[in-house]
Amino acid sequence: MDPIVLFFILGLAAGLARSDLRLPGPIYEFLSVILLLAIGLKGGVELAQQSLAALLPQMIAVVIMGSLLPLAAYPVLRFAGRLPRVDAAAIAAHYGSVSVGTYAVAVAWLVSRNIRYEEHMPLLLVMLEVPAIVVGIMLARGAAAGTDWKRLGHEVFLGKSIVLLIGGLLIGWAAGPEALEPVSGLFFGLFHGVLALFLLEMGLVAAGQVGSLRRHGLFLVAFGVLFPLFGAVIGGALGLLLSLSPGGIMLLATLAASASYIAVPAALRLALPEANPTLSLTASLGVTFPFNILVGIPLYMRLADLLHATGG
Amino acid sequence: MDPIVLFFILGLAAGLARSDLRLPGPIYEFLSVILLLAIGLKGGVELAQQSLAALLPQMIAVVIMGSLLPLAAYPVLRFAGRLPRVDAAAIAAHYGSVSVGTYAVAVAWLVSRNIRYEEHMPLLLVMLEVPAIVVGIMLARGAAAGTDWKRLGHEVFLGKSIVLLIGGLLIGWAAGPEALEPVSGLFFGLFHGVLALFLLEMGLVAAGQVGSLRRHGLFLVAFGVLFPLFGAVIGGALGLLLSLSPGGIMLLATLAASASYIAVPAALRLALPEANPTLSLTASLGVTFPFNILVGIPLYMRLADLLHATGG
Amino acid sequence: MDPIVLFFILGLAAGLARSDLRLPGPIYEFLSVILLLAIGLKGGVELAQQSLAALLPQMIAVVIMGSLLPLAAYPVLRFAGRLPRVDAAAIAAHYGSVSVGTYAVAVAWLVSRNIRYEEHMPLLLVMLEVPAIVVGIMLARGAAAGTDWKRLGHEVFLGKSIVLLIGGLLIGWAAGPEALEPVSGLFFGLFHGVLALFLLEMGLVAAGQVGSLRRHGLFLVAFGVLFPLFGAVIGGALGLLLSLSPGGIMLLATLAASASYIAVPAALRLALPEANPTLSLTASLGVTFPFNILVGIPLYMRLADLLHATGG
Amino acid sequence: MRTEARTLVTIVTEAALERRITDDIRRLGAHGYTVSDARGEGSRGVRSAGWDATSNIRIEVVCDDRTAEAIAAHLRAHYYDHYAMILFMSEVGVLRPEKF
Amino acid sequence: MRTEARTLVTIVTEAALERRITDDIRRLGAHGYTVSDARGEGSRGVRSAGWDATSNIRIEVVCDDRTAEAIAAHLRAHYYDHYAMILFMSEVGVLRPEKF
Amino acid sequence: MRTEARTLVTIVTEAALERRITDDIRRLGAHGYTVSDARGEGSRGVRSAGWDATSNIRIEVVCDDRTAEAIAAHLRAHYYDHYAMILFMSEVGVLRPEKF
Ligand SMILES: Nc1ncnc2c1ncn2[C@@H]1O[C@H](COP(=O)(O)O)[C@@H](O)[C@H]1O
Ligand SMILES: Nc1ncnc2c1ncn2[C@@H]1O[C@H](COP(=O)(O)O)[C@@H](O)[C@H]1O
Ligand SMILES: Nc1ncnc2c1ncn2[C@@H]1O[C@H](COP(=O)(O)O)[C@@H](O)[C@H]1O
Ligand code: NA
Ligand code: NA
Ligand code: NA
Repeated sequence: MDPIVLFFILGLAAGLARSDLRLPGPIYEFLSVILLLAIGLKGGVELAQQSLAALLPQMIAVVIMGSLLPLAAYPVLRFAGRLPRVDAAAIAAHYGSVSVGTYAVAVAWLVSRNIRYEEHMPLLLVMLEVPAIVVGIMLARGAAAGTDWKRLGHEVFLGKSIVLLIGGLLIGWAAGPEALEPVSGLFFGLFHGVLALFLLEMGLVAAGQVGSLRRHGLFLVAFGVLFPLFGAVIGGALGLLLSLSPGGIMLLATLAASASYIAVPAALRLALPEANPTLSLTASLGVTFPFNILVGIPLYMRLADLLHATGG
Repeated sequence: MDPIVLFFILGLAAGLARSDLRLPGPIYEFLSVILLLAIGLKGGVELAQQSLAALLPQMIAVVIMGSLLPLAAYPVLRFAGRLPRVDAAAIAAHYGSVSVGTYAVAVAWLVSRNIRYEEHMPLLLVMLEVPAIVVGIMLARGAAAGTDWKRLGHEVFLGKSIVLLIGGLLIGWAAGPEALEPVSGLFFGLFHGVLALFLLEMGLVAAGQVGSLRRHGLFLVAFGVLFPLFGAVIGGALGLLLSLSPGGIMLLATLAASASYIAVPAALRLALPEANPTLSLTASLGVTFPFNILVGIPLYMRLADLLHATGG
Repeated sequence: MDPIVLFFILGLAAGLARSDLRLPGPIYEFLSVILLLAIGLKGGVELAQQSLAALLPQMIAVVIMGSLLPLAAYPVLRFAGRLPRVDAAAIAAHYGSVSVGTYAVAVAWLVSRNIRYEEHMPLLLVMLEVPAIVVGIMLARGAAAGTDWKRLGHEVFLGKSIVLLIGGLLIGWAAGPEALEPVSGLFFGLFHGVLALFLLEMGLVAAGQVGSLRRHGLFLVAFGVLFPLFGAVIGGALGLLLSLSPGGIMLLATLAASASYIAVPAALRLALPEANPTLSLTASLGVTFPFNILVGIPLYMRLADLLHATGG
Repeated sequence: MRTEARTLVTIVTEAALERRITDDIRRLGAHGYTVSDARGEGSRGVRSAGWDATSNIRIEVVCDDRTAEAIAAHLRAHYYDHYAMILFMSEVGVLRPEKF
Repeated sequence: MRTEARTLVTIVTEAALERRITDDIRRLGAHGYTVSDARGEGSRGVRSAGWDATSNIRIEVVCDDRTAEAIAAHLRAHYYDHYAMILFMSEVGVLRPEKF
Repeated sequence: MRTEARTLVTIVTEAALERRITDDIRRLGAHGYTVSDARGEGSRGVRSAGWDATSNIRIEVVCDDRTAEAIAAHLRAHYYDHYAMILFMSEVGVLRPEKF
């Protein structure tokens, strides 16, 4: 197991034992700003060396995947889970979108094993953030109903995480690898350490979800484990279809398997206020995030190798 | 354009678009503590290798420049700008003093182009911080009037930025380059990354000035662009007179062209409460700072090369 | 003098001069989280290469030392110092336990001089944190009295500093040196810089103790200087007995000489509320901490060399 | 010294609503507001401010009676059902009644 | 709009007590509380919040009269003598009396 | 429980004034004060606390009537004209009147 994952476990254990350890809110913000920018920069640098046109098919493909995943999740939540319509739609949106933290752990996992992957992945990550939000809202409201899409668009695209990811992409793309050299000490040299502290905090936060996990019962746990596995297969298959390397397939599988806990909750809190945020956060942060980083990532690598062997 | 400047533009764009991106106050403090100490340390290390006596003429020269610049700015502000006496004096003080952020960007610009400069520059930077404050207050009050200079002196010299700059200088000077090696990871290795985040925040802050820019009209914009050009010529000429290298001439031009937005506002808020702080911050942070880092710095390098060629 | 100690002096001077310099609370937390984890990780990595059984004698020996030191301090405080029972007991607990900040400065001192030491020291540091707390409470209350040991145990062992130290030890031990490589940028590369900022803040805090120092008089100063010297001799002798290297002897002397100002105050505030926290913090943070890092550490090295020469 | 009576409205709610609610407050006629960060517990569980989703803010508005009622009515209509939120009012004295 | 009267209890005390006191408050029957960070000065000296040992918190509880009295009595009995602490109460109006 | 009436003075102003005003408050006879960080908006525009120059603080003082008046008068005389500042007062009940 990667040491950064051990930091998550430390946080989880400390939180469950009701330790008074906690990272102050401003530090959480600081760490997440660095992570989001770093991921964006890394992807942007790669974009500078590729033609965007060549990537367009991939971008369109993941947008379609991000739109369809919530449609697959919704009926399960609504009918197997007997959740109210708006809650089913909200959770579906979380699972159609992606978790940047999970992505970062997966990249760290690959890097520490010297497994190559397509470095423009952050671009696909960004493309996956938003579509599921739109689909989720339409599932909850019907396409017709009165969502103020303009205001929502503003709040989503100008939300912190998207601005930093896209900003990082653009800066990386405009500057290129050499010009970024001077800032690489902070954004790349410290990346794993910052991620470790971020995971420590996420462990503490996830521990706080356990109470509601108990209240909201087994269904959420089952969904939070099984849907990612389904997502991973879809994502992996798409990766194969797009002729990605095994590392790239694994990352796309991980993205599909991951559930948002930053951008989507923030957007839906404003766009679907009647959805219970505890349900979606319990599932995405209390179940799926730990599952993915503790168990899922190595699994998705095996899946990717398998797919690649089959497909190649 | 340097990538760190792109971070400023990202902040500016996010702020203008009313994104909810913001760095928490404690993080802003953290970044500025690191920058100020780092600049001080770097200068101090250099001082350890020079005799202070040899630098005395330069120090005296810049103190004189820092005292005269507000005297040049004041009549423009008072008569061309028709500003009330106390506001004209306050703005003049800002422009006579210096901006550490601008200095840092200029140094980064030189470093990334491998242009040499006099490493004791931070000493001159410190010498330039204070005289303009004194002159500005005397312009507002008259030499006779009842300023509590003792209290003011305490508040200025013990203000955060001066303490950290001078503290860094002294530590660097006492320790020397080798002893600083162990702390260089934080203060030098991360310098550009920290500066990038600082500029991101400054972009957000500058975006907040746009409203008052509109209110306070064209004069401030014109002054905020033209006076720095005048300052740069003065600073550059002084650099030539002091036989600085082209890089050093450029830095002195940049210092003269820059306007304080940390030390001077803090001091004047207490010493000249009747001055409207919005006016000076709009000019220095909303106009001059962006102008200098986006347009000014390369210009001042050309000026420096020109002067050096003429003078040499 | 080490440059990191100069940062302490800068903080102290700024604080005494009533500068408005201060590090925000969240930054203090951030720095201390990094330091505690880094120290733990470093020790843990070493543990991975040793058998815990071989270290057991050392661990038991330091626990005994940590339990006896407060018993030595208590009568001095109670009878020479004429302090109320509960205050004498509380201060004794502080001096039986250890200061992580002092330890970090001592390690930096050794590293910058290329002096080898036993890298598993953090394990002994952890073992020394707690016993003195228990002894102190029993000195204040009598063994019989109604301390809620279960609740106290929870609050002590799940206090921030112990969780991070032990968590770091476990992660380092589980991961081993190579797996920690990716996070070493943050935890090891920045260690000295982070320590420097931490000391800056500690200097500011220590400056705030001067008022109470004046009020509580000479006895605390004398105790805060002399008891560490006594402790250093005990710790050094124990180090010799345990056949440590000179560097190790010096560190154990420093640990014994140091007085806690994080874990013990936090625990006693809840367990011995009637003890005056100002007294113990004035002594440990206002006197002993500065004494140790300014004067003590080089002294303890000489002591260690002397002991080693005698013993070897 | 003569002080005049105004109403202090205090709102504790989710940090995500900061911009929306301060926009509302201004639109409803208040001349200002003050915001600080908070954490807490209520009917919607513990909000411990460890990260965005569980942070609270505490908003204070000094205003006249009518504005206070408008703010309270507006928040009740638009936010009470779906957001972690409390609101309470009290009477305070101010020196410059024209300011509030 | 009809508001009903409740009591606002405000406590300023040492940050180290946060968990203990919020546990107490809930146990004594309050339905919620709000906490924010603070610094200050009082009979136990300056508490400047530079680090753990000198940080304050500010706790607010809106509750009925009886609960307020219970909280005040409990804190007086258990904490006044040994901790930096102040407590004051005032009357506030709320819209949903059943919530507090 | 018997509480006695005191005055709670609340001040919201620029962070740069923290030391000056807390010095003033003590000099005018208050036995303590509590400060927390804030942001806000008022007649002098938005103060969003992104950095030093736009940060607010919120100061609370519990004191007797006379001290409250002295503080209000002092602040009005020395700061109202030139600084972003509001001040309001309310009556609170305390258990230990001798403390305030
Ligand atoms: N009785 C109360 N007293 C003080 N603050 C409260 C109370 N109830 C709720 N709060 C605060 O208001 C927020 C939202 O409350 P609720 O909607 O009840 O979850 C909580 O997170 C607390 O910060
Ligand atoms: N008169 C007062 N007004 C406002 N806050 C106070 C007052 N006295 C004390 N405090 C706050 O309560 C804390 C503890 O007070 P004390 O127990 O008097 O030291 C102080 O650190 C202040 O934050
Ligand atoms: N009506 C109000 N209600 C609450 N806070 C206010 C109000 N007006 C101003 N403030 C606060 O007081 C600060 C200074 O106000 P002003 O002097 O009006 O700019 C603002 O930044 C707000 O934080
Ligand atoms: Na997904
Ligand atoms: Na200038
Ligand atoms: Na000790």
